[in-house]
Amino acid sequence: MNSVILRVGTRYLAGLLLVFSFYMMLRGHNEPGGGFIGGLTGATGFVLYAIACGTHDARAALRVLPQTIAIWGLGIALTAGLFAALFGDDLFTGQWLFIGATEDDKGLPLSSVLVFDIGVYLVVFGSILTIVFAMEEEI
Amino acid sequence: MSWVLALPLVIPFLTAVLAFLTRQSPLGRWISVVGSAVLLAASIVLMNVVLRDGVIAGQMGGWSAPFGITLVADLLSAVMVVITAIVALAVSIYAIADVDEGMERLGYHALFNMLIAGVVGAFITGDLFNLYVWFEVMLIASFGLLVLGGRPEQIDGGVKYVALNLVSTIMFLTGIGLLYGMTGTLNMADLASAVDNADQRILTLVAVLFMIAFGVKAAVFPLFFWLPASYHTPAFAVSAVFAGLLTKVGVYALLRIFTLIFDHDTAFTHTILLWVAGLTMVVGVLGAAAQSDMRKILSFHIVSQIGYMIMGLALLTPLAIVGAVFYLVHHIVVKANLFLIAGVAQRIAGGTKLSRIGGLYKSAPLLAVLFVVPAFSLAGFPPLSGFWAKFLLVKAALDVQGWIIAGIALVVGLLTIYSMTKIWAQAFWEPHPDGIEPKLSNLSSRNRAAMLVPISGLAALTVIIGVMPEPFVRFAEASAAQLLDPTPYIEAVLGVQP
Amino acid sequence: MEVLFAITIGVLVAASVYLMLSNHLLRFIFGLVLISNAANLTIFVAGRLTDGAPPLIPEGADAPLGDVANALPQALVLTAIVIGFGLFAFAIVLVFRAWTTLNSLTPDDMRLAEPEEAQK
Amino acid sequence: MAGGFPKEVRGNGLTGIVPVLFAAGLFAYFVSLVPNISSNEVLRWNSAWVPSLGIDLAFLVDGLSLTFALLISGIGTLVLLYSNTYLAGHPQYARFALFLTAFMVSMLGLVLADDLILLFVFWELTTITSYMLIGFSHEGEKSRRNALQALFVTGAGGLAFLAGLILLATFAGTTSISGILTMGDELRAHALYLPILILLLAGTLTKSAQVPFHFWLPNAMAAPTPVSAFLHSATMVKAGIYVMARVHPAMSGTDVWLWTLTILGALTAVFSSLLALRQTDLKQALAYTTLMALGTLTLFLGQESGYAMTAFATFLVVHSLYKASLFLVVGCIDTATGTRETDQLGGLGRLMPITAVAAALAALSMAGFPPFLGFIGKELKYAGAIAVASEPVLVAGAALLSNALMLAVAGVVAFRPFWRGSVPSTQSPQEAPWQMWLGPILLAGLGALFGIYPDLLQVALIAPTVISLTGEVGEVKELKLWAGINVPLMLSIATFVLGLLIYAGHVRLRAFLGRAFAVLPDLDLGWDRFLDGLKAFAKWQTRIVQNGKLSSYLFATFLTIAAGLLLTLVYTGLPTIAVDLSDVEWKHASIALLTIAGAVLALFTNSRIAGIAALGVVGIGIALIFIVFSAPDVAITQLLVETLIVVLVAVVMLRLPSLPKAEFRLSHALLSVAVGASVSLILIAVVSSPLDMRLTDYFEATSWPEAFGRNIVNVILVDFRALDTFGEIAVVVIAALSAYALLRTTRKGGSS
Amino acid sequence: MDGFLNLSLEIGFICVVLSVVLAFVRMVKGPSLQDRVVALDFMTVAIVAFCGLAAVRYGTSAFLDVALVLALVGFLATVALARFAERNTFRTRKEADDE
Amino acid sequence: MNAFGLNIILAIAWVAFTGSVSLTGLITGFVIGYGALWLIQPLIGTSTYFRRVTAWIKLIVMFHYELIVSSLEVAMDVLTPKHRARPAIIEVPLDVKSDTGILLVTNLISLTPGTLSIDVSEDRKTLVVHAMFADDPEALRKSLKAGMERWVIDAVEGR
Amino acid sequence: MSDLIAGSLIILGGLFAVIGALGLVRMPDVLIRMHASTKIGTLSTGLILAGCAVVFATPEIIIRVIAIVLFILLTAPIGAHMMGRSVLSTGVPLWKNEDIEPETVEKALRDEHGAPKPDDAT
Ligand code: NA
Ligand code: NA
Repeated sequence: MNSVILRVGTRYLAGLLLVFSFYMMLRGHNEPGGGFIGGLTGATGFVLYAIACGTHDARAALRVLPQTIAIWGLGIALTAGLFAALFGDDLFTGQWLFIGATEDDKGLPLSSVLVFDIGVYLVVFGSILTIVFAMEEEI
Repeated sequence: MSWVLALPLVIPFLTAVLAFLTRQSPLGRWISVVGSAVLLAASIVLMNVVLRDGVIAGQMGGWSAPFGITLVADLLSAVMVVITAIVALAVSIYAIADVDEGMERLGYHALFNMLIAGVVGAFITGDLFNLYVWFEVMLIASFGLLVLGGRPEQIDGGVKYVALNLVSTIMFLTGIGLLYGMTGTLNMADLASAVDNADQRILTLVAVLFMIAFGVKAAVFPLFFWLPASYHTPAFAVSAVFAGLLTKVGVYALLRIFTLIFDHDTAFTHTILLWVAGLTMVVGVLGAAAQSDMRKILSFHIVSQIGYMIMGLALLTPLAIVGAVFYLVHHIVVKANLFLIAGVAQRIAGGTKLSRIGGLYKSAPLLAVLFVVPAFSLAGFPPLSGFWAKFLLVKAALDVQGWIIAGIALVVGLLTIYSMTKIWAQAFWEPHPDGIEPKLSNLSSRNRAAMLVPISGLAALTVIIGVMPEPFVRFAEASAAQLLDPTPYIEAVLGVQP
Repeated sequence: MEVLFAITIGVLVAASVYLMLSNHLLRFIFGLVLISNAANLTIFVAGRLTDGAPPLIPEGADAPLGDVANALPQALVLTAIVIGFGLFAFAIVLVFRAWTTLNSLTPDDMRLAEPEEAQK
Repeated sequence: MAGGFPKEVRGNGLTGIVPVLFAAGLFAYFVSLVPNISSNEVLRWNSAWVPSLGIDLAFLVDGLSLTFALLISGIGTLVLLYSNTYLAGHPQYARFALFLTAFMVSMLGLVLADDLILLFVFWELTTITSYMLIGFSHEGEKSRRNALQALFVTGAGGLAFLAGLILLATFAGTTSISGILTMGDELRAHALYLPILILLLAGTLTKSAQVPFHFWLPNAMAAPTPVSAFLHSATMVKAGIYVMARVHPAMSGTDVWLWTLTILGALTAVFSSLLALRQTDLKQALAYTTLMALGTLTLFLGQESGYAMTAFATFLVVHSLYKASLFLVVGCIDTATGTRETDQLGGLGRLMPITAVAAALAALSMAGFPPFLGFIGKELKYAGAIAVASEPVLVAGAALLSNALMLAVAGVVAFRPFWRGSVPSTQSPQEAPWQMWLGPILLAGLGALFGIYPDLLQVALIAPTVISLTGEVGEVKELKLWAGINVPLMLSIATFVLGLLIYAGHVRLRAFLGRAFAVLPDLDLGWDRFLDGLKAFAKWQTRIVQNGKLSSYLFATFLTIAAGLLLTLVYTGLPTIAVDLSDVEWKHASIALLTIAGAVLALFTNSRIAGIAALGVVGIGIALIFIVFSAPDVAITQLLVETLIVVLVAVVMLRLPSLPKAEFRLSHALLSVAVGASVSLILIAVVSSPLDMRLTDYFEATSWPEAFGRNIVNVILVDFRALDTFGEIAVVVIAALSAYALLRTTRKGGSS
Repeated sequence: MDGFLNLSLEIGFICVVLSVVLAFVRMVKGPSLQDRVVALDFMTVAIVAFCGLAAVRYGTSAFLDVALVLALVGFLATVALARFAERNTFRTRKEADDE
Repeated sequence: MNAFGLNIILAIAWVAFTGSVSLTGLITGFVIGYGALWLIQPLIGTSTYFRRVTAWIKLIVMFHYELIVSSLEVAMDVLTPKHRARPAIIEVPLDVKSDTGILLVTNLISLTPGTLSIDVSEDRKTLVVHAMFADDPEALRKSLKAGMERWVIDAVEGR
Repeated sequence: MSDLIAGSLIILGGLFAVIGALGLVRMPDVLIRMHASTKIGTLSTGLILAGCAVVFATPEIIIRVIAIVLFILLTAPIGAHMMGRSVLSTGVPLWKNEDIEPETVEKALRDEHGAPKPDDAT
């Protein structure tokens, strides 16, 4: 799309969407958001990129094949579920580590649940881009 | 305990991920084979645990039922998982010969293993919405596999397949919503008792909705159109696994929920099922009689045979359920195998259209033997597996004075013989129209092994079930007992209620 | 309240069924999107409706304060929406391929897999 | 087989010899059992097979089964020996021998089985193996057709038979045959008696090719001659007879039994012997005489008297001996001369003396001349007929007529080719090799031997068989060549006279019969019609049901949904509905209306863009519903997905043509409304009663304390129901991979 | 929350919904592709406003998250459709030229 | 241009001093830090930084003023029965160079009712604008250049 | 007091929304309609969100509101630009009073010269 305005706008928007999507993902456990919403938002950024600058540039910016991202996401989500096995728990049992937890504060939570959500993010992100890029290229 | 349940689900997913990452190299196909073998091992472990301990349940995420998602395996689930693994292994070996590199690079092995994962998930989940999710995994993977290769007739078949299956999916989802709205729960064991408090009239309506949704999946009359429209179009490895497994998931789901949840008005629901069964058998078999392509004949026979299984469910006597379970297992092995054989026929004789091929009996006697076993088993000849399946169902029908349905079952059996011998006469006996000799040695030795090993294995299984039916019948009996009295199932999921 | 939306769902379903029956793949796709929405809404409505109280737990509390909306159907609907999107994406690509390979969007004209028998 | 005998008879090596030795071994084994049986022992062998269904691998050797076993294995040995030469060097001889041996074993299993289901297993195995044997010359269209015909007809009977067996087992509570045979009185009085009888007869009559199921048998002659000899005269067709005999003790003695068997037997006997006379093909003629024999045997089984039973047992043996012999002789003639047409044959007696002797012996036995066993058989027939039948005149008349006809046929088949006229000039037939004449001469010779020394047979087999049938030693009648001047003898003489007259006039008679039978329905043609009709019906049905049109499929599917729900509604009655619109705010109503308006626009527009925009409106409306009813996560997802849908459609539409104008279809509209209305109605009914909130309460209580999340929806997604979410992302990945694959194959134009 | 705020919220809702209805009218009328897309775009922005109103009305900021996402991605549909319109014309012409 | 970075550091330092990690604290710290930097301006030579911040503030204020004023103008046209618009498509030569500048100019022109940026030429030298009230295209062109574009150039490109 | 401000902002925003929509319906051609909808719509949303910020008056909400408004300010004109472009390139018939210099239009359409196209040619 040879629109200067769109291209320039995309430069800002794509980055913004990507950052915003991480934010949406990370806060998802406590506020509206989460892996899906994050992944969808992040993908939107690159969809915009593809529309504005073409899939060639968008793929170059992404560096990795989107379907590879998606399948890695699936693998990560699965690993997050399998992680519980190390502790003798059932599949997909959340494992939590609270860094600097005190009596009344839970500190900074790290959890397999978050890893799972990251997996979800990657899957949604990668999958949508797989479809959109391929469509753009075939049509 | 829960990992015994979780592993059969996890393994194909892991396999799919690994196979996809290695899709550009031949490693992918070996990962698929090894993954299927490991799945088989895991499913046998599962089966052993179930045989030893009875129904087992695992609470995923560690959340107790009915709050989290429960995986459950009773005998039926366990055997379905085992048989799925067997078919998966057979087909992934066969795929070495049948699936070309182009398809592999597009992710055939990943899609295939995801399909298997979906099938396994559907068999072992104890949660209705989770069942929906696995149905979708299976469905979307089947979409991909069906059109992989992109030949025009695949696309055509795909359109019909996709359109009709989507309708079913939506019905299923709607049904879940409604059932949740009535009972407030999704856990199937929990639903079994929760539905007692609901308005039974609405429950019957919802039951019919589920019957239709699963009816499409199971390909019963008058909802089966997608099957004959599409099953003859994809790669043989694909249509074999479809033929073997996909419709059976629908049958399994019907068996499960119409024994566990919707057993409040069997006089109504199961009478409908009986009609459906009879019509499915007849319409399917006549459809087959009208075809002249090997895979189309086989496709219509899937429909027809589904009728038998539904008949077992509809009669709802212990023996009938035994028959349904036995039929289910038998049919998966036999039908998958017939499609695999059709693939070999296509390779060496140049097609599946009966008028365009021939001479296989003379030139490829081994293939002829391998065909006769599943074909005559399907037709119900003793002492092959299909005979016992049919015998059990006909006996069950006669035991309850179901003269008409028994008669239908027998006549349809006869017409099945007709179709199978049509294939036999035209593809095997009749000389090849082009005068060529379709020899197995025309295949490369690698392809020959990859194709004939799984076919022989499945044929052997057919013969084993036929000649030594006792363990299988006993198993089906135990399994039917669990279905008809779901108390152990419910207790395994929810814990023993005071 | 629920009744109102139950009726809405009925209209959506009716419209989508009509579209799906139209013998045109693009209309079918439209119908598909509509009926997916209707199904999602069915789950949502069946889980009962609550005004203006999202199922969130405020800081400092252990549980939601007061009555909040039923969270479970929301989670189910979210899942269903995403699944529906996956199905839709495939379906639209299939429609596109149907057009490019079969040169038709009228499924009744697609007779490759099930060719018309020669009328004797 | 034209072209004479092989110059150098080498057989087929080991594949030829091993089956012969195997069969001979079996025969020897059964011979070794004769002493036990003739001393009225019953041998049993039992082993569990499917105990959970009460099915055993149970075998029983008594007079009846041993008689059959001896005939099967004995004739089998000779036929295998014969075949090894007859088909010497045939590339598929191994298969042939395998099928023939397998058939023989199945047949033995059938007659020895003491379990109903086991019996059926062998029954069907004989069907399959005979199918393979009839279709042995599989490259010929006729062979394949005839093989299918035989399979289909006997298979049909077989399935009825199975139903009968199942009912029998259900009645008895056991599948043990000997067990069931002790329950005759209960069975005959039981309500299931008639269905069982009908179903069993359906099986036995088709298998035995009795009128009106006889049409497949002559066609089965497409098989190589040894197969015809073995299957279609000596053994398989007698499987039906065997079963009738087997159940005789438990089921005979009712009027139904008597009249059904008598009438059908008599009909078959007379009708088929007339048909036999009509034939000019030797094998066909023999085939019809086989039918005549089967009819006769059935006729006897209708009775209960000792005479009838003795006659049955004797004639069974007689017939097997001479018929197998004659078939093999025909094979020799065929091979030697290249034809089986009676009119073209003659003068072979000089050139093939041994074959001629065998033929003569067999024919005399067949014609019932003393001192052959055939004579004794015939005498017993008359005796049996007169002694007990309620309508002796009818039975005896039928027997007389058919016997006379058989005599004539024997002359046509076994006398004329050898002793009449001279050899056609083009042929130079020579004597068959020993492997081929041994069988005929041995079998025919036995007919003579037993005729002269009937006691041999009487003690060894006939008596035990009759005991098997009647259960009483006293019922056994003596086999005698000379029983004094009595009615049977008179009838015998009448038979000779009549038979010779027929033989003399058989050419003219044949022409007459040809005209007469033209009036009768041609069942063979009927078979073709039936098959064509079946195919046409199947095609017609399939054209309607599976018409290749997605719109019909969808219509049917939605019709099923609508009809299913509405009919259920009629059945259940209207569920309780509480319509409470009091809490509806104008906002809700307007959102609902907006959504509906979007749907309606999507429905009616002929513009693609308007359609997409309308979908957008619906999406927005639904998002608004999610917002108003407190589902922010869902609303966000809905809006994002809606946006992506629009993007995807916009991309794809670049290549798609515009929408055609939609035509209004009332049927579609009605159906749509029906589906929509039923969904609405059910949903309204569902929300009319309160919802059990256990699950949600639990999630609300544990979301923060145990799962450390404040957004309950998200906690459900990633923790409580993480497995769902995992499956869901799997769906997304697969959808992407599938769509990708589908798009990428475009360029290559498809692989595989 | 006093009466005036409630009243103004109610008015706000009425206005926003009314504007959506009016936009729908334009969408139905068309006549050009762009008219319809502009109407859709307007609706999207109206939803953002609606979310703001809902946030105030129900006293929860969660709805602002909806607005946030929509504000960022809502225009994507417009862009895609606009591009479709341009390219479609271009293609139609090109195909006509080719023939 | 490290002044902005310095300002951020000061803001973070403020937060550290007060010990309250919050947005309010951060903003307060930023404002106070800005003041401090302004005071020591000669010391570190950050004049452009302050000028541009001022320009930004001016841009924001003027943009909102324009937005409201011309919205009212359009609203009038919408509400009055007669259309008094004199629409036209005009070209405006562009002086702004940077990407950000172009985006801002076009966006701001679009957002102020009455004008709508339709396209920027590929050489980035011309802006195509649709104007609702273009009775005098030349005057409009001038006002756009002197107004919106000027403010943007000042804020973004620091000239 | 804050409620008064907030209420006023919300009412004002609402009124602008209606005006914008009215413009969408009433104005004579698509480009002029875009003026009405895109911008007045943005303004109205901004006003309503401002009211929202006043009501909550917490930094988090204010930041969020500012972010929303900024996002709209960033994206809405881009969308409008794309639409405007396509209007010219697809040759949507415009109002008779429209004053379009032909050469300007030519310039606006560098690659895609479209024949007049009233709709998507249904
Ligand atoms: Na129940
Ligand atoms: Na053929």
